[in-house]
Amino acid sequence: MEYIQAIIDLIAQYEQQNTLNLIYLVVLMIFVGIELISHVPSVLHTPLMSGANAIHGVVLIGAIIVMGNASPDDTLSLVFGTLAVFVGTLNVIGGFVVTDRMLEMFKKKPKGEKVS
Amino acid sequence: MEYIQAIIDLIAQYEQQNTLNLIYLVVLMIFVGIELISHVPSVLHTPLMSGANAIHGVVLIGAIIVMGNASPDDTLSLVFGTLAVFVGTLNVIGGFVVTDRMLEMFKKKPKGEKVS
Amino acid sequence: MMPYMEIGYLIGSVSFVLGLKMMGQPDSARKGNLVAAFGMAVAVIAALFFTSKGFHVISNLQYIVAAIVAGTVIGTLMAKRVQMTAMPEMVSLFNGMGGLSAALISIIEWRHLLHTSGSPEAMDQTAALPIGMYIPIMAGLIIGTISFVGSIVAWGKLNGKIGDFRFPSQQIINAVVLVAILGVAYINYGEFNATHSSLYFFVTIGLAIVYGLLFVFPIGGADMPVVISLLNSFTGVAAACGGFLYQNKVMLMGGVLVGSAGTILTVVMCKAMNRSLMNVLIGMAGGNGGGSTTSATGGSVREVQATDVAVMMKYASKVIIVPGYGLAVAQAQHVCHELENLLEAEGVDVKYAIHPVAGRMPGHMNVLLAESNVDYDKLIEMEHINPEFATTDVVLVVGANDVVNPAAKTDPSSPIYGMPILDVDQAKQIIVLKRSMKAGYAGIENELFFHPKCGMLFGDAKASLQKLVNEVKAL
Amino acid sequence: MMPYMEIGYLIGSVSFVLGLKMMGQPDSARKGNLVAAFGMAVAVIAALFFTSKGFHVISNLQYIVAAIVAGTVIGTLMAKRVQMTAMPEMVSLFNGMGGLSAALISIIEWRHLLHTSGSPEAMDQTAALPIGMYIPIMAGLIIGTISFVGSIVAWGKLNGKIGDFRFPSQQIINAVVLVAILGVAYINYGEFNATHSSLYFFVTIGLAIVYGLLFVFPIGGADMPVVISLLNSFTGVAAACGGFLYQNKVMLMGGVLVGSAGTILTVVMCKAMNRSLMNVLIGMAGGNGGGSTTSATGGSVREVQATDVAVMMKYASKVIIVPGYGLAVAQAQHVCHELENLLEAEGVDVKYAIHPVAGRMPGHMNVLLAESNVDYDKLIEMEHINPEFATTDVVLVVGANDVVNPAAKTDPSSPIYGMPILDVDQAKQIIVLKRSMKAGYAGIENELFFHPKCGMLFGDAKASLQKLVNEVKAL
Ligand SMILES: NC(=O)c1ccc[n+]([C@@H]2O[C@H](COP(=O)([O-])OP(=O)(O)OC[C@H]3O[C@@H](n4cnc5c(N)ncnc54)[C@H](OP(=O)(O)O)[C@@H]3O)[C@@H](O)[C@H]2O)c1
Ligand SMILES: NC(=O)c1ccc[n+]([C@@H]2O[C@H](COP(=O)([O-])OP(=O)(O)OC[C@H]3O[C@@H](n4cnc5c(N)ncnc54)[C@H](OP(=O)(O)O)[C@@H]3O)[C@@H](O)[C@H]2O)c1
Repeated sequence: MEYIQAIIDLIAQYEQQNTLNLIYLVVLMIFVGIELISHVPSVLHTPLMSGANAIHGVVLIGAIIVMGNASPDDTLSLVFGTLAVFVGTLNVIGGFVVTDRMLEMFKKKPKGEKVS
Repeated sequence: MEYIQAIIDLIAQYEQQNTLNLIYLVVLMIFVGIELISHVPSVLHTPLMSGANAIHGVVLIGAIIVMGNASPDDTLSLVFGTLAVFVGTLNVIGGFVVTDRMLEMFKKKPKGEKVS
Repeated sequence: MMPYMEIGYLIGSVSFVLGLKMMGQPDSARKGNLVAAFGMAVAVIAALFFTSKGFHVISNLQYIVAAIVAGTVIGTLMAKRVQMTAMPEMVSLFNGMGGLSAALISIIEWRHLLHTSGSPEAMDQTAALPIGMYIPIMAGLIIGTISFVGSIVAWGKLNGKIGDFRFPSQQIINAVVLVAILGVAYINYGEFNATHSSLYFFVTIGLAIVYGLLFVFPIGGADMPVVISLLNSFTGVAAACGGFLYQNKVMLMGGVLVGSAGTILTVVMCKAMNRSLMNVLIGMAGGNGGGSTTSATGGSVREVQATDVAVMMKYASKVIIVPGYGLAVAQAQHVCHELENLLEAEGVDVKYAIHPVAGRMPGHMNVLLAESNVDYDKLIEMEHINPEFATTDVVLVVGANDVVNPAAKTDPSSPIYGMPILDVDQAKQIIVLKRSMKAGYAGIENELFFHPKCGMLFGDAKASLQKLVNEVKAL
Repeated sequence: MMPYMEIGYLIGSVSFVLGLKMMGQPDSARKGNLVAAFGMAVAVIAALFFTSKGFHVISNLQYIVAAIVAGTVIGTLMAKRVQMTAMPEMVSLFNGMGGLSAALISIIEWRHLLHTSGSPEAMDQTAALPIGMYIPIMAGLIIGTISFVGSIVAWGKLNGKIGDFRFPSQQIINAVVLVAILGVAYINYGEFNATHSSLYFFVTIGLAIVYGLLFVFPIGGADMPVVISLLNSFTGVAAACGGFLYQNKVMLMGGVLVGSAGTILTVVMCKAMNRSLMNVLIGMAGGNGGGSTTSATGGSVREVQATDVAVMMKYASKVIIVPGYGLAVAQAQHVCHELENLLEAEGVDVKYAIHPVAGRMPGHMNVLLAESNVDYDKLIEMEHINPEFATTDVVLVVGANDVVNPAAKTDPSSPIYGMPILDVDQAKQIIVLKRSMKAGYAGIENELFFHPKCGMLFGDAKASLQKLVNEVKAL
């Protein structure tokens, strides 16, 4: 009995650790986000917005996980899940392609005349 | 038996998770460090170095942990541990005080003339 | 037992950060986008084919792959077909899709919760609803829905399909709706397992939809880039909620990164337009989307003819073109480039003066002119071109207004006071191409037009430029 | 059961990041240092009085507290007493202490490992040495030792107690020692539990000490700030090893933060001096620590007398003082301020031109002059003062050399070519205070001294300035 209690404690501790770890990650990532954007030239604002838009398409991973957990006879979940995967993919693919098109515009020696 | 195996698996998984978490933290922190320093005016280099010096005094925490684990009759560990705590404290306190003295010098309207 | 999945997620997360960092520098921006896309691909493959224990194909793979293929094809087509000038609305649409995806995930997970914890066997357990799951599910639902609805509205506004819509005390109503959402979500937690549970859940969705509409409706069409950026960061937070729910680090990292970077970007964008975020959200100033009815009073305007302007430019040694929102609206970038080529052929030195917030999105003019293949070296940024106006013979202002308004320097009561402007009044001659004496985005009059050096060539920018091209050719 | 300890560590980690960020901006720098110190205090309290399970006083508290109190008192005294100009060596000393602490921790943990896994009962287990513990222990040991020894050497060099020491093919020898360290550490892992284990361990320590000596010895005294910054980031990595060993996040975060920030800072510092890190480490160029024997050839120098200079300055309307390393060496900051006050009282406009790398550490001149209470507004940075030289009557160069050397602009073969300099030759008169015609840090001749506008006032900077003060008073 004591033994099991110890194991439960251990697992609880790990769980807690895990949550705390996530908090560390969130805090650090917020810092990173802020630092990355604060020094960006204004011409790049729109492509950056678009690039960030594509990145949050990572929600697609969540949709995939949902689909992986759905039992094959739970039709509603499957339909919604497939839709979620579809729109998530739209976000990802559309986001990256649009961003690429925008940035293509900036290709020619983007710093050329700034030096002079 | 199977049950115990499952528990061991779970713990192993947590362990692995934990290590991976640490890697995430390390990678993010490296980013943060780089981003924080890349845009710093050169007059602040020395105080920054000194401030960073004080921060790595956090090794003091390790010295404290070591002391906490040392059994009271393990004299050598106690002596070395106490020394580690002492020099760690020197690093922390000396570091912060020196930094503060350096930065005190910069106190008077540090941006005053830059605007004009 | 290598944790391939975790490694894939780690690569994904790091690529996102690296990619976003590279996107912040002009030289590496495009590569940065590819880096982020690569990270996304790795993460998706990790999710499809691996668990922490090793290789393992996910269930329902056929549906997933079908959806991904469909999304890829349609997404690529949409993104490739969209016109340059319509890109902001495209971004908004894709952003909405992300929000929708987050909301759908929450709905499915909620049903899942209901069916497991809410099943009769579980009934006797005291409200076995884990708060650590409930909060991310509901947060993902609410934020995702708001982002979805808001983005669609923003898309419609930029499209011109939806107009502005203001109502009295909108701030208060918005706040009430927001409180109601949180209240219902809270009650829902308490009432879990009871029969009302689904009802409350749907009420939450409904309120979130209403909030999304109310939030974006009153904001002026021209402020949409800022709003889209804000909704973008919302979707990031919604994705991060999924990360918490599944303890999935790549979702968490990507979501939080976008949440934080997006918020800062929003603030920075507002600053570049000399406004505060509050200002934009409350819908003050400049909400009229280019063309309020303030008309000229006092002073007289000198109208000029295309012929005269053509002569003037042909025999100038240096001409600077100042493009603005009107150039974009009139889709006059190609003919503008044509004029530039003609003049260059005559030995005239032609440059473009790019104001950072000319147009309706940052970088709008760069993107627009690049589309018509104007040489990048000819696009000179404000700080660098300002000293050059003094040696310029003719400045051709094409559909720009606020960015050349001297009130930004001289009139402290003006809403644009303090914004840096292009010093066109230093030049020997100024020619302004616009349709009328109407104001621009900020809705204020422009003294420049009454300046003795300034001549107005009225008419649609494209038509006027075409006339100039014809005249120069004819000379 | 609240995880107080973990929360304490979280607060500590976040404070470190915030603090370092604030330290990077002049306005908030001092507060940032306090924020980081606060975080450290919280983390230490968490370690002393809490575990993940709640309140629990640590064992051996009496020794720990005694050591902390002793460290606090002595550390404060040392830090408070040290002269401004000796601060870099103080930083180096404290940095060494951190390295020593990391090394001691590793030694204790190693004994611990030996006594538990190495005990007879454990002998039959197949080499029960967990690699996850071995690597951080050894890395902490090696890096900590190198940092400790290197810092002490750097401290001695800045102190003047240790001279430069070069030997042929030092690069190769250093590399060999480094490989030997890694090799022995690797063998030690394989031989664990055997009788040789402790021997290999001590050999590793010995080699690390040797490496620390070899690494820093050949580097010129004037390059020490860069080396200290590098060793600083080493100690950060050593602390991070402790974080891995104990899965302790505040150590990990603090250590990694300093490791990465310190590395970047090192690179940035090198760049400010127009050198590469490689360059500094190999000990090329400028290793002579202020005063090589290159003497003037060609051209003639105009020597001036203090009386003449005093007259010139008293009747000038604008004087700019260019302080350099010589001012610091001569400790002439106070008399310099006195001269400035005298001139100001006569109605002369006096300013200081601060070159970013004047002196021997970044910010050296700011710190030095602030010590003598020079008004911050009078310290003008290079970019801002350069345009002012043209309207200046007298430039007084006090112990500066490289930062006013026109070779940086004109001579592509010069080691300082490309470094931005103070354009003192724009002024009407230049007076240089130095002891001889010897070169400065870069070891190169300075054409400026042969310029017709330039007069040399030879002698120790403090003595010369004192003479000037007396003469101005006497006039
Ligand atoms: N770039 C951004 O990120 C961003 C985002 C949001 C808001 N803004 C704001 O937008 C403004 C940008 O300034 P701006 O000078 O580019 O534009 P503006 O001040 O909005 O002026 C545009 C002018 O173009 C004229 N115009 C419209 N359609 C035309 C057509 N078909 N042919 C010829 N002329 C036409 C309009 O006058 P008529 O009606 O008389 O023709 C109008 O006065 C700034 O106030 C900025 O703060 C910028
Ligand atoms: N700031 C940093 O972070 C840093 C760090 C490392 C290296 N450095 C380098 O250090 C140099 C700094 O330039 P700098 O112009 O300040 O100094 P410098 O070029 O080293 O010249 C200093 C001059 O001061 C004179 N001097 C020495 N002692 C003196 C005394 N007691 N009284 C009067 N004069 C005295 C010396 O000439 P006499 O012997 O003839 O008197 C020497 O020529 C740059 O090359 C920089 O790259 C800077």
